[in-house]
Amino acid sequence: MMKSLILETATKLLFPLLLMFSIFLFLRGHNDPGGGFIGGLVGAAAFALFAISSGTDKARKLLRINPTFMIGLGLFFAILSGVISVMAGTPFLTGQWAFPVVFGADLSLGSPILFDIGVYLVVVGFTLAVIFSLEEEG
Amino acid sequence: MSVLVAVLLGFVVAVFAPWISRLLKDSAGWALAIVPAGLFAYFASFLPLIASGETFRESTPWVPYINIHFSFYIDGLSLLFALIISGIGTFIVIYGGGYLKGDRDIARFYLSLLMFMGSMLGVVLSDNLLTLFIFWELTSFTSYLLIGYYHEKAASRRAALQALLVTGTGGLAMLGGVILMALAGGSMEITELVNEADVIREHGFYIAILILVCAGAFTKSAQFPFHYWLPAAMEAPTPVSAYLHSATMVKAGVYLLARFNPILGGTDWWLWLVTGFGAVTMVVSAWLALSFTDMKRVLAYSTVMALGTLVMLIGMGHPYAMQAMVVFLLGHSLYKGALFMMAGSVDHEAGTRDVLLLGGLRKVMPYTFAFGTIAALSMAGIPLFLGFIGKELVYEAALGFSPAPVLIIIAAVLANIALVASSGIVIIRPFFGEFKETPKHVHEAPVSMWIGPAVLGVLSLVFGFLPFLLSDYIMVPAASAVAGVPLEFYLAIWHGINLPLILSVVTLLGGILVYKAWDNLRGSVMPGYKTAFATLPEAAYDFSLNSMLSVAYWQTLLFQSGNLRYYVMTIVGFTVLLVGYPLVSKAGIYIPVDWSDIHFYEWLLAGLMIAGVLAAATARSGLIAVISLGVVGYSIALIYLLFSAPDLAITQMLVETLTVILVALVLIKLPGVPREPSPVGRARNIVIAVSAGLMVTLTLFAAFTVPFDPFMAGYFTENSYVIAHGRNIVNVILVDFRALDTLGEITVLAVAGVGIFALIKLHNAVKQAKEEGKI
Amino acid sequence: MDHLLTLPVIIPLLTGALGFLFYKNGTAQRWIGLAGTVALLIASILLLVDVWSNGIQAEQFGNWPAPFGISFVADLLSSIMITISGVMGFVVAVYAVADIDKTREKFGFYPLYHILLMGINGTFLTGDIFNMYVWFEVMLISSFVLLALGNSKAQLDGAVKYVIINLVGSAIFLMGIGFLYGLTGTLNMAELSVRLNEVDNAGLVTTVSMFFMVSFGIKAAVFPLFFWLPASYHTPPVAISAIFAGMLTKVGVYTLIRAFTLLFTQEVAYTHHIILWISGLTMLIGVLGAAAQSEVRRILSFHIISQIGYMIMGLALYTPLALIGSVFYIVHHIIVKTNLFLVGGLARKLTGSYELKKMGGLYRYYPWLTLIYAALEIDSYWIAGVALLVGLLTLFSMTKIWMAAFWTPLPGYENDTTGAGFNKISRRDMFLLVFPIVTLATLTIIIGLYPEPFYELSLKAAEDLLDPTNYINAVLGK
Amino acid sequence: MEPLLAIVVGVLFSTAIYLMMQRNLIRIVIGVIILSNAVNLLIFTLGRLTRASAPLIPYGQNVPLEDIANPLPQALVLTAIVIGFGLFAFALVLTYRTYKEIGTKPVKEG
Repeated sequence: MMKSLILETATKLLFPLLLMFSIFLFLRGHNDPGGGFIGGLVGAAAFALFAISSGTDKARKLLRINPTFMIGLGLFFAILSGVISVMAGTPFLTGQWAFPVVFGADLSLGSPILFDIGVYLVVVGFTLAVIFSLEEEG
Repeated sequence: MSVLVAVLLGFVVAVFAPWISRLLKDSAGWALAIVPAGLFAYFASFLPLIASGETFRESTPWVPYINIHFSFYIDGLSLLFALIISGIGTFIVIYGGGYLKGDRDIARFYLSLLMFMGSMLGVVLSDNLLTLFIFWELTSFTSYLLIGYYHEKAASRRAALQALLVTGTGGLAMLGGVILMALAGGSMEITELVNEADVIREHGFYIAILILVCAGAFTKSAQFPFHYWLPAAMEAPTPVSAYLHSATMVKAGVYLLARFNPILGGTDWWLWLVTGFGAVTMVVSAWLALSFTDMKRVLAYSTVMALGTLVMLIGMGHPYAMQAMVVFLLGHSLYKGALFMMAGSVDHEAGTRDVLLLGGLRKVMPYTFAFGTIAALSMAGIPLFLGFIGKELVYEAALGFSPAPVLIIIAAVLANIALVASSGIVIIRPFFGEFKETPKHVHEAPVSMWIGPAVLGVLSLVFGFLPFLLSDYIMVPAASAVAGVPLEFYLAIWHGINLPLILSVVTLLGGILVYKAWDNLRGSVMPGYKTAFATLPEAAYDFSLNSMLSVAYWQTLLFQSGNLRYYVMTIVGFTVLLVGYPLVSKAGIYIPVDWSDIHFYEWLLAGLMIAGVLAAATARSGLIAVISLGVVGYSIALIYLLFSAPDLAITQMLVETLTVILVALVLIKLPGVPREPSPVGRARNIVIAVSAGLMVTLTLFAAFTVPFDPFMAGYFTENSYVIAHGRNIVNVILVDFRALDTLGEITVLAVAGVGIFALIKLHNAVKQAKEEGKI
Repeated sequence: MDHLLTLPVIIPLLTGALGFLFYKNGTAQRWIGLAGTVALLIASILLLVDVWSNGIQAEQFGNWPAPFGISFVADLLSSIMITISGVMGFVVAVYAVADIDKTREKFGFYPLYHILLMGINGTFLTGDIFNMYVWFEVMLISSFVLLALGNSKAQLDGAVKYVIINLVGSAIFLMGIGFLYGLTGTLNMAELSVRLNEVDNAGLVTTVSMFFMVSFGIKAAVFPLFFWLPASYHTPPVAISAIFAGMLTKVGVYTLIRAFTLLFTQEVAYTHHIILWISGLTMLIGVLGAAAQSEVRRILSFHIISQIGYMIMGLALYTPLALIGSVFYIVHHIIVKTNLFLVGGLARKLTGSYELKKMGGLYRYYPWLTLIYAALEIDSYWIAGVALLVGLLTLFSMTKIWMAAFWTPLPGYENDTTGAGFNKISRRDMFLLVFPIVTLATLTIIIGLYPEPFYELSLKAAEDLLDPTNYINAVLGK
Repeated sequence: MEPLLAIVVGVLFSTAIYLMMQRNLIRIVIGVIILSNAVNLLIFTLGRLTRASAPLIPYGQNVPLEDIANPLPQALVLTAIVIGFGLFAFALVLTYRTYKEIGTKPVKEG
């Protein structure tokens, strides 16, 4: 952890921006460059920055869940997206899609998106597990 | 009851032996003896059938795919062996019960002994080569356990290992031999191979088969120069020696040669190899017996002498030799079993078996003395004992050996002279003369320990008197089986005054003279003789074992040096060889000529990457290395971007950034990055590294000459939006077309994350636990 | 059931994911882990039965037709390997309950163990060469972590060598994949099998095949690529060594067999001849190495190397009988070798050491352990005995263990008659340690006494390997 | 462009191997990073290069209108980058731990 006022202030500004950017990158991923991995890395960067400027204790508190739990959750989502296809009677990991219109907006919801959420979570969890442990090692 | 059941009975009862032993305590030996006794009776029931010239065969499939069957064959030869094994086995079990009374491991003695007996029966009864081999090896293993019975003594362990390695080597050789034999003869069954004997003897494998099979037989039957393990194995408790080294295990080799005689015998190779080894063993070991004062060693070497005689007889190949072989075999089994038991009784009661420390025991141990004497007289070949008939036949066979009768007859007489002297040593020395004080207070051995010598000794006498009891029922069929053709002969006590009889008289007189001179011999010639023929072969064993170990250590140091960089070097070097050779010789070298489509900035980028890695490789400071690394990484990202891979470019950029951060985070905490210190090492590394790079580049050049078919890309492009509802084809491949890859990929990340966490945190946790004394 | 091919990777992945959700809760991870191995065992047996009765099975992930998506294929060899991995996974997990300490358990032993199994199973099943790389890496990373878990000095040193060498291996593998794709435009192994024969430059295909020979050879620990194995296998807790010893190198052997029967059969005279040399040297160097060792697990590790030589000898000879031998031997070896490690571990627990010098007394006080070891020794020796010298050296080093650990009295307790020198093991732990040993020993004996069904399985598996038409048709649906 | 990249891949590979044959663990880890980059670039190159547009389908279309780059190697490389990164991160931390525990002296194995 680096004690620096400038860094801390900058982080306060950057953190929400990065987080939003990460979600943006994730969401556009299916149609434009981006996706779970890229989004996840940016999201992790946000927390990593926070951890470096304000300490891992605060970062962990902000994150609320353990990185390892996040990893498990991510894997779980990815498996879930496959199990959905099995329950639909198709081979594992077959894309299942629904196109509901919510508030006038066309949404395309598919199991691959769920899969990508899993990717996102694992990437964030992984990066944070590494950064937190290395930071805490001192 | 089938033969299979009979063979397996020993194994089955063996499993229960420990319980029986615990239950019946000291009388367990008598109870367990029922097993071999019953088997003896069972095998005896075959006598009429065999006597009538018939044979018996049964077969139970085991692994029919590769022709392994439990097939058993009873003819004169196998029946003779089966009777010896079960008959003597009966008395050994009883004797063992007395000898090892109260010993804490006695249950294991019964267990191993019964298993050993089962294995021996398997060896002599098997008709299938592979089951024969399996039983053969089982005798090695069970005898290993028996020889190492006093396993807490280092000498016992050494002797057991020696026996195992020597007979194990032979066993493997034999396996090779029988497999070749099966290939040459087209069958696994010995009875069928006998019919193919001509084919096998003419076959290109013949010499190899012969040598391999003989290696198995000679090691097992302790032929010179592999004989050293047998006397060393006298570390075993005496019941074991009495059984293994008189009547059974060591005779397995003899059995094997006898069994294969109709298949492999009759050639010059066979004649000289088998007869030669046998004769040398016979003479050498007969005299070696005289260089020891330990009763068991004397008996052990005289056993080796007997084995040599038997092997020699098998090699000779003519009918007299076969006849002599079977009679000598039975005679030896009877007297040697009895004598070993006698020696054990003396040792057991007196606390020593060194003949120089013993004397005058005949009064305190009358039964042991009486029956031992009968056996010894048989061994010395005194008329009226079976041993006499055996010896006469040996002489007759030697005389009938046309290629070299004089040589063989001299050898046989010389050996038998020493045998007579040995008989004197083991009987006259301990039992006659003045009574000497011994470590233990001597009294007669219990009945369990003299019943065996009694029966075996008396049988030597009975058969000696009435040899016709034997000849029709068992000896003629047995000799016929060895010869492979029906033989006819008749055993008699008196053959008239002929050359063999004269030789016998010479032998006896010679033996007495040698016995008289024994004390002088021991002081003069014997030590040198012993060194040459007993110590040297054993030293050769030690030497070969040690050199094998040296080679092992040397190659381990060479290959498994513990230096990671040598490992990497070897692997990369091997790869370059493996890939480079076919690349140059088969695929061809292609140097591209058209470089025109490359833009100026692309050249620049390539140059930047090359400069970057070279800087990273030569940097002395960690910081420069990391920065150079970053340059390379970002340049690659640019390449990806230039060639229309935006996702890749972004990912590469992000990962590169993280990589640099991580390396920097770790570098802060570590010392610098020193280079390979020695210039020679550096030069060698450069050569390997450059050739590795060259290999990759040239393979790439070659690969570019093959036209590329992007048919998969076409499919993805067409279906990405239509079926998979995504416009970013790369992303669709990742989360849909090839989602399974991505599933694996995030699993890798997950594990890496958890692993890194554990690497750092568990360290602290373990430290803490250690401090608290939990681990 | 249609998803039998998916289960051998999904069950362990799910178990692993659940384990991570309960990270730091050792008890929960253990129960989830054990339940997972049971499920895996059942699924793998079902798969074998299915393939045995219905022939080669293929599953297209994501419902994308081959060769565009990723296919899983189960022929007999794959399903035999899957089943054996299911059995090993189960028994070693039971052993681990008593063997793995609470700290390692808390830090994710069971989930990692499952993901290792997932990687192993994925490799056995996949019909896509890049996907195989992914499974390799899954297997690798989890073996890295399992190897280093605990952070003892020896573990770390072994792990560094293991990791670096395997990373080189992975890179070479990945290069090979790149070349295959560059030559044929496909990654599907069935499709590759067809298209590789159509490449004009057969010599180039052979050249590229060498990348696979090296990378799979590293994994299989053949000469001269085996260094990582003796450097690392003796360092982690024995449950981990045991599953490594049983399964990991065999993944390399499996992939070698797969690659050089399905993909690279263009110049058999050249490629398989190289394999023959490698296998011979591997057999010999392995046992020589073992003869020089004086620590139980090191001896056993070198034996693994030697025995790998036997397995790929069958591939090198490339005849039906030889391949039958290979398949049969692989199954047999996995069962015996895993068990030997387990027995070694128990001996260590009792005597307190793996060093032969410090062990002893087991013969007198643990007769049943003696019996099992003796059976395994004879078994290993017989199988190795086919090659005379190698068999003898195997016998020598196995007997070395016997002499020291079983026959010699426990050092410091030479005159003791009560067995006081041994460590006490609770009844529960003893049961957990002995159950797997006895189970595997029973399996060994069954195979020994009644080898026919195993022989028949190997026979059919070998037939499929020598004629990949069925495999190709099952995948490409022709 | 492929031949030029082939040379770059060769140089990267050489350097990586050179670094991995050294005593210093950090150098070895740097070698690992370069190695993984070299291999990724190799796969990318073998999928053949094009300066055509990225493999994206324009909005309003079902298939791309013009030539696009081969998306498959891109996806493979992406997977390989991520896997490589995970392995590298572990190797790095392992190296670090090893340094702390035992330094650079090789442990005897024979």
